[in-house]
Amino acid sequence: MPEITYREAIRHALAEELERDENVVVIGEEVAEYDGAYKVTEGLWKRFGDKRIVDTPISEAAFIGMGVGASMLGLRPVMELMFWSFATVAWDQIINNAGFVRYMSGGLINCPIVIRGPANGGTGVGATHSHTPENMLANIPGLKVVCPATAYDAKGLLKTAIRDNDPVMFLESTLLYGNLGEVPTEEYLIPLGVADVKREGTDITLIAHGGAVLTALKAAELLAAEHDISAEVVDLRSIRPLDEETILKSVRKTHRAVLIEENKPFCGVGAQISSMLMQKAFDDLDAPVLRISAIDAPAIYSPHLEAKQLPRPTDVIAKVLSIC
Amino acid sequence: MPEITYREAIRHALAEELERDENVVVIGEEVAEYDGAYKVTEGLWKRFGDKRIVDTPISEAAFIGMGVGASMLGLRPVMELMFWSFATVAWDQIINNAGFVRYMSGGLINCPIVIRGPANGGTGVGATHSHTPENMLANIPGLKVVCPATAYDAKGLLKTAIRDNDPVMFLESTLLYGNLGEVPTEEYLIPLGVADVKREGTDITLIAHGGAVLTALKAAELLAAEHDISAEVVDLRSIRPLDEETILKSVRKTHRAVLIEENKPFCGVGAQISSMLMQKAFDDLDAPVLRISAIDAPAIYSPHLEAKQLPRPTDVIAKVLSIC
Amino acid sequence: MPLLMDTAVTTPNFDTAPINQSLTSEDKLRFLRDMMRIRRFEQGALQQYSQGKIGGFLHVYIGQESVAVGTVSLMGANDHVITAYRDHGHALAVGMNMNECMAELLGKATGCSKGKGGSMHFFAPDKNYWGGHGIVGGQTPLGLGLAYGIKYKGLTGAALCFMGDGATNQGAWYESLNLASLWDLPVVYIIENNQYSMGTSLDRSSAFRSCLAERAAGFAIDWDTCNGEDIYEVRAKTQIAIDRAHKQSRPTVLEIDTYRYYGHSVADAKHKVYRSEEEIERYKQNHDPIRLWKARLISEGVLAEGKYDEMDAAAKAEADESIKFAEASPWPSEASISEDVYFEVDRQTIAGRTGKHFFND
Amino acid sequence: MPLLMDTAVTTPNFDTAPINQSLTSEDKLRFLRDMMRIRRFEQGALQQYSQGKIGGFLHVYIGQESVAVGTVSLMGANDHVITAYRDHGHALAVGMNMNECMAELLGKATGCSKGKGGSMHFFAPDKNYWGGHGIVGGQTPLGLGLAYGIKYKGLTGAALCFMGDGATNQGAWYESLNLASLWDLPVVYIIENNQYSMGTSLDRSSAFRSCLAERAAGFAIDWDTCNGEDIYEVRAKTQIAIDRAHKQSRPTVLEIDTYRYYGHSVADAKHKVYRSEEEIERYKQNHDPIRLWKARLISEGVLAEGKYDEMDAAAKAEADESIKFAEASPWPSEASISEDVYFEVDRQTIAGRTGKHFFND
Ligand SMILES: Cc1ncc(C[n+]2csc(CCOP(=O)(O)OP(=O)(O)O)c2C)c(N)n1
Ligand SMILES: Cc1ncc(C[n+]2csc(CCOP(=O)(O)OP(=O)(O)O)c2C)c(N)n1
Ligand SMILES: [Mg+2]
Ligand SMILES: [Mg+2]
Repeated sequence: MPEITYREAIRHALAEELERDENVVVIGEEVAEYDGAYKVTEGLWKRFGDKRIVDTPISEAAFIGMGVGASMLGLRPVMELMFWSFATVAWDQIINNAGFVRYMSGGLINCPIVIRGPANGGTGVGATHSHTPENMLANIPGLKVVCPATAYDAKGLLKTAIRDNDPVMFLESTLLYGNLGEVPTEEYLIPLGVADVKREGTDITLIAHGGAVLTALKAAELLAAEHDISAEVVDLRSIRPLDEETILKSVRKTHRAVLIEENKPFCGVGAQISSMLMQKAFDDLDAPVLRISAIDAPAIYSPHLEAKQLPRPTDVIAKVLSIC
Repeated sequence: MPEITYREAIRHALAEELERDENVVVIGEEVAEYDGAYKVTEGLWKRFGDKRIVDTPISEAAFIGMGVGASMLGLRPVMELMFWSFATVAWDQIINNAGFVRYMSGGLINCPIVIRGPANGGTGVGATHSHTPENMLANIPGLKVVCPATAYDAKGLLKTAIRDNDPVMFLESTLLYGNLGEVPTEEYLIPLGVADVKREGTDITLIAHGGAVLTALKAAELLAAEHDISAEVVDLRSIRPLDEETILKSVRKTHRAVLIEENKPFCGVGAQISSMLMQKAFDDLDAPVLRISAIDAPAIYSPHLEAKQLPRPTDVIAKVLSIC
Repeated sequence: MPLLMDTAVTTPNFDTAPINQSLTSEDKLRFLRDMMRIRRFEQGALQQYSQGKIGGFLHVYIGQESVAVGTVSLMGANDHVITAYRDHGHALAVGMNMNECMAELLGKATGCSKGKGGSMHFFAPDKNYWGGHGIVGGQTPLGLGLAYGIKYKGLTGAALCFMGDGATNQGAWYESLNLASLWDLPVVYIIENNQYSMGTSLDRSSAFRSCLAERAAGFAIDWDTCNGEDIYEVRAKTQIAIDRAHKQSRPTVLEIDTYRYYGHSVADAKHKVYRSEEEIERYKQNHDPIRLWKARLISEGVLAEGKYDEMDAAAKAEADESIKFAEASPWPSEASISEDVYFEVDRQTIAGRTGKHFFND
Repeated sequence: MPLLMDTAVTTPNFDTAPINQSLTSEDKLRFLRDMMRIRRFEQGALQQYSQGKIGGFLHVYIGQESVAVGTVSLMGANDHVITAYRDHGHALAVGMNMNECMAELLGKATGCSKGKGGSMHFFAPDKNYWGGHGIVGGQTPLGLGLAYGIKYKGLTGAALCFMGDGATNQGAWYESLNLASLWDLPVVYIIENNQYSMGTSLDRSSAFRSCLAERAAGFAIDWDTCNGEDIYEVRAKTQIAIDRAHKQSRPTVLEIDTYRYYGHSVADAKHKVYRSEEEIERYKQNHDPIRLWKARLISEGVLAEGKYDEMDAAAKAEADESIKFAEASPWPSEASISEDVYFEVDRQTIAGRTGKHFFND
């Protein structure tokens, strides 16, 4: 299989779906003529033209809401937020309109929109630009939330998200854009709601999503090499719908779990999974499920400290050793 | 002690702090001439006049941001959101400006603002008007979040919130506004970050905040009367800062806990507390900590169903019985 | 600002506008009937509300009927409507029936939104009616999206997006205006200026030069004002906007002066405090759109003696019937709380059956 | 839109404006020095960035110096400034020193924001400078709040709130304009129109009539446009706005045409694709504010031969010094990540010691 970057994988997904369905339209700031602030959409405007790849002014509330309205009429807009952090100015449109219009209309209206863009810290852009809102978005019944960690997943999940008839919030990571991964040339789709065991193990389950999956994998490697601990790594991939079965299956095997996220801790995704394990795997657990989140402060700028605010393999190892 | 309503308690807190500190100013839609959409501010405009009690247009992003800016200069604005649901259009100002300006300025600026208003379902106003954002707000380091359940607490906490030098999100409930409670005539303050054991018990701990506290109390009564189960009810009062000690003390005594919230379940406040108990009280627990949240769908309108979407005493009892 | 409805200036004769000249007597009577139906429906709703059968808010449109009826009368197959929470008038004007509307108010399974939306959330996509939205101004980007969709599909149509005077102070609308103008989108923003946003009069909520609509000029968007009491004028001026949308794919902001007789919602106890009884009475006496249209049709010889009362009785009977229908209708089931959240789950597609979608257990 | 900087129309002689007539030679030389210091500081920053010493974004102000220096030169004790992320120019203009600014860029503990804010988040409340804000348009309600605070306290002052041309498409600004006008708040919104928002030229981002500032007219706010290359004009027109704020407590929107020579941020690789080399060169040659001011001061006999190079050397030395200072400064401690989140916690007040504030364990 050829290796391509996470960025290219997303681009290929977009191109294939643009090709496949004329109702798919890519809309966002700098996505067309500029080729995307992070070059995700590079070349698409040249290939698909003004109608399908659309540059917007800096008006997230209006253009996200516009996408929602257009989706009600049958378009399948794929909206790029230059940063998911900018969802804060479009929050009402995302939550109340994309999230609730189907429900409030008793199912008369649906909203096949995808909103995508990077949602991560660690790039020196400070607190306002480093939001990881997957926990907040997944709190909203009506929204779906996806956080791919690899090129393969990003492509397969995005294609599915675009074909899905519900609003899908697709959270990428600028820190992953350059990562290479094997991606088949044949078309494939990955269903939402299916976690992926990225590494098998027997002693403990590390559960993560997005960029934290790589941290977990790295930690698992070191745990094996240095501590003779066999860690299984479960990549949630999709936060809502959530694959509880895969999580439970793994934890029932290993009897121990550590949750790793780049979310802030209070009511982060890890809290939800921990509470689920409490409820559904109480008797299977040989130790408390522990959590690692970003250090609980707004994202710091200082290049020296920023990476330390996010979960590191050493943090994971320390937690694991405390219960293994 | 005289009995006054929760609404009056808030009003008295406002009046006393307006009297006490000329930098306190009450700003919001219909708070002045109309006396408040829910009559919380009734009479304040007549008493304190145009400068201190200010009606705004329907521009939440601008007026909340304005309050933040004014607070940076030393004012102590108490902003009313007619519904906390409308925070969705001011999300950026709340999260990024109120929440992060102190941090991003390395502590040079502080932001002594209070944002208050009702945040609850159950009043027939549908999905867009029934948000309970305490979990999302408390996710943000930099914000404080308070959810009083009684008149006494509402008054004491609001006075403290106004004097606090950090941004405090104060979430009330329209369903509680009319409830009577004993409130001393002498001045008192209740610190943020101190939970209140609203009922003592020995068999199980019910943990709740806001309106759900009353559900928990009702359930505790029925559990005692009908099932001979002695439930302790812990009212969090303040979500951030959080009084983990009181929670832990209770659970270490009862060895069982059920969490009750009007939040939606995914990453709700209950998830956070459950994950904390998992970590800190694992060996003290005789049964899994269970959660009850609102039924996981956008808030339904139908008067016949709406109350069923929120946690009811019977739901609490069923959960309790499943682990007692 | 002197409202158009209150100026002494003689209204130009909008009855001579081509769009009005082509009206048949039946058309004109239909407008009357539609306005009367809205009024009778809402009177019925008010009564149900006072009996405690309707929850939450009830934002009554009475006094503004000519706006919905006049504008909607111009809609063609590819024209779409969206509005705020004061949405009963538009709903009936686009052809929704009273039964589904009343049942929605009562929260019944037979309601247009299956009892999930309530008063603020009526929808009928089959009639190009996209609701019914509760967050002030929140529908303005959606209206833009409808226009975007129309244009994207290569259709000749317009999106009529209604909003209140108070809603003009929500920022998302200005973002929408810029996009509409920049991209030549066929959207018509219709400000129903009833002079109050809840208890706040226009002059306490909004700074402007001649009117709210003039704010559109800054975005190079055409705008106009309109006396909403006169259906002829409403139709004439709205048609100009629709033509502009259809022929030039350009947006318009049209501010229509109107008045609501009831409080902001039924819960608005102070609506005779923030405005005077006399003011309300003056509007009812001199500017009531039904009264004026009735007089007009009588003077035109279109409305025969006795016909009005007959129509009124029919409208009232229809409203009464809708109450009976709604009352007799079943409640939505408890299970339905969890339906209509996700399309894929409702259809039980593979996607809908994969992974956990709901998190109560 | 023909930019003022590009019109053939002869600029009126703003040097005769009273506010400029009262300038001493020292004042004029200070403006030159301040502009040169901004440029040299940022050139130093660019070099640090290219060496990988600065993280994230670096939005360079070079080309726009006359705007910050001209406007800020008018500030009195109760006038305040707030801006967006392109904030180095304003920071130095209000009197922040290069050391704390460079240290902030390098993320050092000695930075103005202790290394927590970075390039986009410089602050100096003691100099009435309120940042430095990263969310486009997000500072516009804060600027309104500063004006509100000034007025509330009964002071005579103005809040100068800077924003980009692209920021005019954020809704919160329009809400702010309405409030400013409705409540007579002394805020001056200064649009630094450098013709691009990232890679999007003005005509692809914004619909307007004559200019962006004209959008303010719809809110009954006075507005003006200004050729930013000329400090005299910047000062003259800004003074009118400040006077309006001080004397009438009324807002103004002032659009100042200017130009940035570098990309949107240093990461902007395509800034010679979305605009031509020639365009950039033309601005550098014909509209550079430092070059023009230098020429002006020479022709006025204020700037002596050789003095310019001396000033330039001093500015460069100061910038070099600041790099040394920043490099020699310590990193913030790991513990400091959790400081400056809550006032009460930092001060260890009773409130700060009650309950759990942080949730990693
Ligand atoms: C964002 C937001 N803020 C506040 C409200 C509460 N609210 C509902 S209607 C209304 C007044 C709106 O007035 P206007 O736009 O003039 O419409 P009208 O009610 O007169 O039809 C207010 C303040 C809301 N629904 N949404
Ligand atoms: C709400 C929001 N959307 C998008 C961005 C990303 N962004 C940062 S600056 C910028 C361009 C702003 O242009 P302009 O306002 O003209 O200011 P200039 O950079 O020219 O000084 C964009 C799109 C952001 N920071 N905030
Ligand atoms: Mg109105
Ligand atoms: Mg610009």
